[in-house]
Amino acid sequence: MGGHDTGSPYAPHTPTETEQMLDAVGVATEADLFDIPEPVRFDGELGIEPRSEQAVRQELGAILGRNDDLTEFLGRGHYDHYVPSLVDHLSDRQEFLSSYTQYQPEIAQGFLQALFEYQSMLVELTGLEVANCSLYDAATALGETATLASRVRATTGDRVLVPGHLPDGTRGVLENYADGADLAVESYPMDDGVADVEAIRDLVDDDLLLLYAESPTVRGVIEESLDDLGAIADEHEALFALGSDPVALSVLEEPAAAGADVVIGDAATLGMGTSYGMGLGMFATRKEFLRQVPGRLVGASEDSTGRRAFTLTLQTREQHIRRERATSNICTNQAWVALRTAIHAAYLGPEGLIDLARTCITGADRLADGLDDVTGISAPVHDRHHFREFLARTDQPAPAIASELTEEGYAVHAVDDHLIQCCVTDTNVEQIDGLVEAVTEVVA
Amino acid sequence: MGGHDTGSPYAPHTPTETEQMLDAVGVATEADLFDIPEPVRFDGELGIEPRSEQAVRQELGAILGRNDDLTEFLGRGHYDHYVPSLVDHLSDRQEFLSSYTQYQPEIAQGFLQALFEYQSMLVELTGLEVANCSLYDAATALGETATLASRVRATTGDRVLVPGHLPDGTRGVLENYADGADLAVESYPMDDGVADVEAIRDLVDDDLLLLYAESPTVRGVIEESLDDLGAIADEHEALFALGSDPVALSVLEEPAAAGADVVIGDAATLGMGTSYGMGLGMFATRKEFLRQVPGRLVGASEDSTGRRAFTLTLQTREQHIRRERATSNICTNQAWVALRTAIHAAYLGPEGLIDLARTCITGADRLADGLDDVTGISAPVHDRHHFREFLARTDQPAPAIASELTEEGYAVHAVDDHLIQCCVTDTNVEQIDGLVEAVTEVVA
Amino acid sequence: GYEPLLSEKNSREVDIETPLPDDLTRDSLELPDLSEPELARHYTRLSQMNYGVESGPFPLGSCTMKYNPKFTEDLAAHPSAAVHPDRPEETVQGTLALLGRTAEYLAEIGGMDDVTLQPPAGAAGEYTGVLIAKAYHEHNGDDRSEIIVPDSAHGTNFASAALAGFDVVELPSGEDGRVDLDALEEAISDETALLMLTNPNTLGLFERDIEEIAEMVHDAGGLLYYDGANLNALLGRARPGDMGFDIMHYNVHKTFATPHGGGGPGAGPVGVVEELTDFLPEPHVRKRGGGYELFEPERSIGKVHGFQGNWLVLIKTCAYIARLGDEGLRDASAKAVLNANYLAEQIDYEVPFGPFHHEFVASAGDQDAADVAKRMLDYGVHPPTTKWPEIVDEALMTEPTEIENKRTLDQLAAAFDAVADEDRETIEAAPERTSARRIDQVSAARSPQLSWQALENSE
Amino acid sequence: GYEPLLSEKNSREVDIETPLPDDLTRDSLELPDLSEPELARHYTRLSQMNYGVESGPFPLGSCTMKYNPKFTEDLAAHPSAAVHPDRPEETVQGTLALLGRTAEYLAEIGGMDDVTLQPPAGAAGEYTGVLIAKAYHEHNGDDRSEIIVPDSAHGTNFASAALAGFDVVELPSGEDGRVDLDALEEAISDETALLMLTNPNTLGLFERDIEEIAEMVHDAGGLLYYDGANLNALLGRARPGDMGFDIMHYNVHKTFATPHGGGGPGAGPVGVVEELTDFLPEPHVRKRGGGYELFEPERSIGKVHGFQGNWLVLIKTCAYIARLGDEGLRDASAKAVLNANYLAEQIDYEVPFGPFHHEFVASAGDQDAADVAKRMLDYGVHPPTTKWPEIVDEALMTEPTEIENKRTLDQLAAAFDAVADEDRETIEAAPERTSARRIDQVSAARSPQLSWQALENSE
Repeated sequence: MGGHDTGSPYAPHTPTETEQMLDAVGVATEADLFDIPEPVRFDGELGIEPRSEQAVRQELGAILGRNDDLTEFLGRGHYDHYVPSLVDHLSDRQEFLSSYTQYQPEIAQGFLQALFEYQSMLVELTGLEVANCSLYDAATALGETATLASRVRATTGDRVLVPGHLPDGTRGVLENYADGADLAVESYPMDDGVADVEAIRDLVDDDLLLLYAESPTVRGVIEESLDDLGAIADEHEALFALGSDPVALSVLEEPAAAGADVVIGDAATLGMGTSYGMGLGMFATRKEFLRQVPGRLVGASEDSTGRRAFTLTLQTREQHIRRERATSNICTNQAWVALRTAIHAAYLGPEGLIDLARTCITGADRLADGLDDVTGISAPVHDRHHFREFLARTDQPAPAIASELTEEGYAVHAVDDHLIQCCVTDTNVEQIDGLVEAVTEVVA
Repeated sequence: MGGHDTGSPYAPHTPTETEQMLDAVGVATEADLFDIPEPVRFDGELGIEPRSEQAVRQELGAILGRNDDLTEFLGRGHYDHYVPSLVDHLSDRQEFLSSYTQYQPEIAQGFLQALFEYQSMLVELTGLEVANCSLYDAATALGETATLASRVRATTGDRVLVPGHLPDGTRGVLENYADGADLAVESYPMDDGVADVEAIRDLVDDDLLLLYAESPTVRGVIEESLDDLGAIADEHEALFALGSDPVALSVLEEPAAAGADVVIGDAATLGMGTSYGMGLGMFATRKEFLRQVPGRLVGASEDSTGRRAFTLTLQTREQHIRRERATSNICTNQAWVALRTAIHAAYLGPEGLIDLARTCITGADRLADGLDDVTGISAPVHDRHHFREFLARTDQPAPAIASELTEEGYAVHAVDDHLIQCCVTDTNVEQIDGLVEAVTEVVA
Repeated sequence: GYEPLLSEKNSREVDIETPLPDDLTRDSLELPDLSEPELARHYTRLSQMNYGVESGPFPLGSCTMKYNPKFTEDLAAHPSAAVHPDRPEETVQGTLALLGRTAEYLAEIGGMDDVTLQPPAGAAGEYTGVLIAKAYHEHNGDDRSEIIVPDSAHGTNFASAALAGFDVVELPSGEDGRVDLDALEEAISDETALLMLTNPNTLGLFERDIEEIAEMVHDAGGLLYYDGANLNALLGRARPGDMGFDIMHYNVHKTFATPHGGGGPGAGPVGVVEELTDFLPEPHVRKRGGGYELFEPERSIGKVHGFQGNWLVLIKTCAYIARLGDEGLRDASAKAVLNANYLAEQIDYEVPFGPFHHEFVASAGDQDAADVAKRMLDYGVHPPTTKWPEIVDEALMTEPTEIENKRTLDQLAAAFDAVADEDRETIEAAPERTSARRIDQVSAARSPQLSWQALENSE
Repeated sequence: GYEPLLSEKNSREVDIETPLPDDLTRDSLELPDLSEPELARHYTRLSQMNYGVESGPFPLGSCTMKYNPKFTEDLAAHPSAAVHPDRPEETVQGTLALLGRTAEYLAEIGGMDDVTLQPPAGAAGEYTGVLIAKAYHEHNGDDRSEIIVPDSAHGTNFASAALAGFDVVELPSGEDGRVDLDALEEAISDETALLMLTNPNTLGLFERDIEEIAEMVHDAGGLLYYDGANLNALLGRARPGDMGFDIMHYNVHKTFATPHGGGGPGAGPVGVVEELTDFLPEPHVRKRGGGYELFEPERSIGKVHGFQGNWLVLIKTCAYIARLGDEGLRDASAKAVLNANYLAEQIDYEVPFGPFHHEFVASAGDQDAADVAKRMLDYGVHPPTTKWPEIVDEALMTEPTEIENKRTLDQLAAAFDAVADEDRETIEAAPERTSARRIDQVSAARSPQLSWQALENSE
């Protein structure tokens, strides 16, 4: 409230100060400061009423309150894990939250070290040598992977092969990136929820630029043919990229061991919780592609006293220096989410991460078993190993079931006329019985 | 999760470390560390299941959720004002929240300065020269005032006179303090919501030790005879103490000008919001009583380089040095609440505080007018100036009205068979019309 | 390390205009007037000049400076927790249930039959306990005037007894640092209302004769009070109720990790044995039907807080206990005691007495303990409590709590030992690396300046 | 200023045991293994080695480092905001309503007809805008290959154009630091898909010829893109839509005070004129009946984010705009421009060009601008952006924003002037008072060590 009583509450000028400053500048009024030709000046009203802090909180809080209170069994690329309170409290410290990109590393050692630690954790989880310190989300990371492939591949080639089940959102983002780089995106067939390796062999040729697989797939199936897929890409001097996430990677086969050249995915599965799709583009790759990596990299160096210190590095890859020849246009990224992811991962530690992953395996199995016992439902559709989520076949129309379940307070995906998909994590594992009961009622 | 997997999540020892440390100490097991005779050892179970952080949040959150969601028009000593988000975020910084009493001032300058600033704001608001940096609440502050009076009064005397309307809680606390100091607590009569000055004149004699008045009174009436009351106390060489709060003091007559020797009240009306009666005992007095003040005092001094620095001072008054001859037994106080109060006051600034006080005056008037228009209600009962709250007379039984109002989502006090009391602040002023409507329905 | 006062940054005097008549209002109000960004920077800067538990080791003896779990703050900030104390019981069943559960937890941990949550701090708990003892004796027609307190006890024990109108009988410690039974025998009389004991005591020593002590006091018609300051040493290992204590308080801001907030708020719940439950403060919570209700115990001592104490602190208490459970509580005491013993083993300063539990009192020998503390600040750690209890020369009373581990204890030991090796000039000149250098406390007390107004007037 | 890495404190390798067959799992996982108190101290310590807006002045040019109101964080943490993007529309009416309102606010502020909130950052907004231009021209059967970008533009403009497959035509600045109309005339052709402009430009200068520029581009069949990085200069004073811009992005983490979070997340909503609304990304929000629905615009460019962008950031945007309203927004731009002008007036360094708005670019003259910045750190302030735009020698690009006042600007000016008076050795040796001294960036890039694994291997 201090300073002046009208105008921006975050501008501290008293009327007297404003006068003094206008005098010092040599103009009579604030309006005189603006060198805007009369015809393009705006003299109208925007029509936005100012409100007190209390009023904004009440009003927007009430709007948000219109969201129904549902227990979500939703996944398909956006996953909810319990975020420890520590993550909120530490990441909300203004020194982190209100800081800028670390262009002055001498006063940004804290954030730089946290990002370096984030990168290091991804190195451990992926088995690859290099991780950047964030892209926007899994979909844009896939787009960046395609353009990386087109930059690093020895021979020509423009075919980007992706799973037939890739969600529309991811596919859509990839199409746009591919379009700018003159690449062609094609789907490869899936068989029982995983890549159809033989079909892929038939599909590929020396124009293959990038082969992309996911494990777990968007249908929650753990991909069993990663080694084969890596080998296929290798045979054609194409890149092999894997989509996953840090929780799954805590227990699943190390991507580097399966020949992955790039690992992407949503790292915000740790650190963020459900946030309407807001994510954190994970990106790790081999050292040989280092100078083609998109996004920011933090490296260790020394200060003038010889002490270890951190800095953004290899900035010549970036748009503010390389401009149209940059490896990406990314500037503002998701650094603060990466900080949260790192804190969450560190909070869990190796045992905690593995425990969490186990919950995602056993929870999904338990729910699938429960649903399978319901007359009119068979689950899981794929007789494979699942992580977090799975499909269930419904005798009755799936959209109607999903819709009726919202009335009972539960949200599941209706992915097809007779397919629903459910996702189990630590945040809803206690509600499995409730969901099974609700489904039983709904299909009865 | 790090360290060990069982036991306290906040003890970081790995099993290996524990072994090493036991070795270093020279014992075989943790149990060997305890020098407890067998008969008083506890080998049973407390029966408290450990839970994950997520589970505790869910479980206790659900318990708290059993509180009804009511719009409160409640006051009578515990007041709700909107606490700006800034207060939460700054006071939650661990350097404040997780620090101890400032026994090592060299690494506690931040909290000491904040408390010094708190004291200074109270000096401005009360007009008295000295404020301490917190007691528990308004009631214990009144108790401490009585014992202060018995220490500083020149002549003997054991009579403590308090308003007839003093709430039971405050009175009860005072009685206990008075009992230990062999003082007698007596009520003086009220007339139309304020002190009956003539009756008090008749009541007092040279045994008067302390005369206590409130403005606003617990019934929300602004006391108009403070000067007279101060004079009466003065005539009998007794102390005159005033109960109020920082919001009211922003606009009401300066207590020192009315002859107040001590000003007490709940300073948490700023900084805390509704918190089931958790408060902050405000305490300000004249400089001459400085060495008899209860509780902690922060003073300005210098460090060895001559720079201004702050420190707890006059600690010889306190229990850890003076023991049974201390001015009070208080040790842990409400320092962090005082920090919040100071931030809130600074956030509002003088204009904001006055604005807030105005809302408390006009809001109460507006609600009283609204209720007075309802058939079967007359308000306010006292034809006087009100601050925040007032009494309304009801034709129908007040408890029934209050009870029915909770069904409509509103809480008001039922203070007598046919009296309700309502309190208006910035947090419920927008709901006045809703309450009037609800009352209209209930009494219809 | 210097930040101007709010008042030095910008103040503004505003004339008062209200609907009230002028004679009821002040003329003007002058207070700091700063914008939100300016305030954010001011308090951020102040916080940077303050040391908390998350800044590093905080082994302040008798203060149990544990890590304060963040999630308990979130629970205390739960919107449903913001209720008024005058609400009808049926509308605050959540609050009452949580209070009821907290009281049950504490009763179980202390081996007590019932617990009041009203006292807003440890000293208030002591005072409550003393009032209960007084009421009990009075109810029995037994007017007792004395309370016995060991010389090594916390100052609050003496002050609380005096506040309730009792005479304090000081009990000298025995040569082993514990209660001297002969001295106790001498101190006990038919005026003895209460013996107040801390166990383990402030030297970290368990009062091994506690059963005999209890018998002596009870035989004389007195009651036994347990000062809960050191309860962290015994969690799940021993219970005051089982030792013969009749009344006890809990320092939740110590034992149960509610934050100390730079001096408070804490809470000082008081537990009593069955015989004393009728004397508990009012209102008291109890189960009724499927819910909870408030009632006034039959012979209640009345009130020790205007409402019901520090509610938000109690939420954190309950959450902490529920998080740890039996296993966690037992582990907390084990690690707290292990840490104290390990640290004592590592440092060069002499540690008399023993075997100790959650804390030990080292002697700075021919160094001044206060100087040692100041110098430890330069090594980036919080020093121990100094010069108390007086039974140890130049006492360094050290309580690392369970939150440190070998690494941080070794760092702490290194800080102790570095100072132990330093000469007098160095430690007298300390601290050198803090935001403020050594502060002159003598002149602060000699000419007190307690407000910015006082500073301005003195200029 | 030094804190060990998490991995140096304690690591643990754990064998993987799951219900999965071994060939699907890794053998073990080795990661840091620390307790909650240890982590709290680790990140607290790291935060202490980081400078934020609440640490002091942060006049980083082109970055609009405003104070981030705390209450917007509380709203983003509202439990009802935690919803999954695949929820049925009717169950997330709150989210859709808030998105709808935010889009309306932004459209009004920019003078645009509709706004997409999907782009997760400013550069993503640029890219979205470029895709819209591309789709528009393609829809018109007009295959255009070039995008014109002034040499003083943000690097992202060039990169975003290239990412979408366009050739970049660089436009040299005129002598007055603005667009040179002759050069523009020369650059424009029937290959011109888009002209991307920042206005005020990176020198803080308003492109006075904007109407003529717009006419030239439109006459050639091109579209005009507004880079919103500097919109804070114009809030409520001028609107890109009124100047002839067809597409624009908003940097909400600049103009609308959502925190920059050490590099993000931000959000880069894109506004378009009526003619282009059919090309917006899908899904798009619109009102229907009493509520809101999602739909796919007829000629949508598709997706630029896997879901719907940085939702939590958008909540803060909406809250900030609602808090300020017309009056506050207009005041923000007034004070931002006043501050830049006042500060430029106070400092000794030469400030070429003008009149500028929210930022100015001073020249360090014969000092090295990067050294000047390092030395300013020693005076406790964040330095300006340096060495860019290149049109000014040794540029010090300075944007104080509206959150500073005369006091803090005077402090900032004092820091500038102190450095201006210092000799080369001093500034080359800077910083001296920071937690890390000058860091060797050359060797960091020459032998990159990007993980603790790399550090361990190199030892």
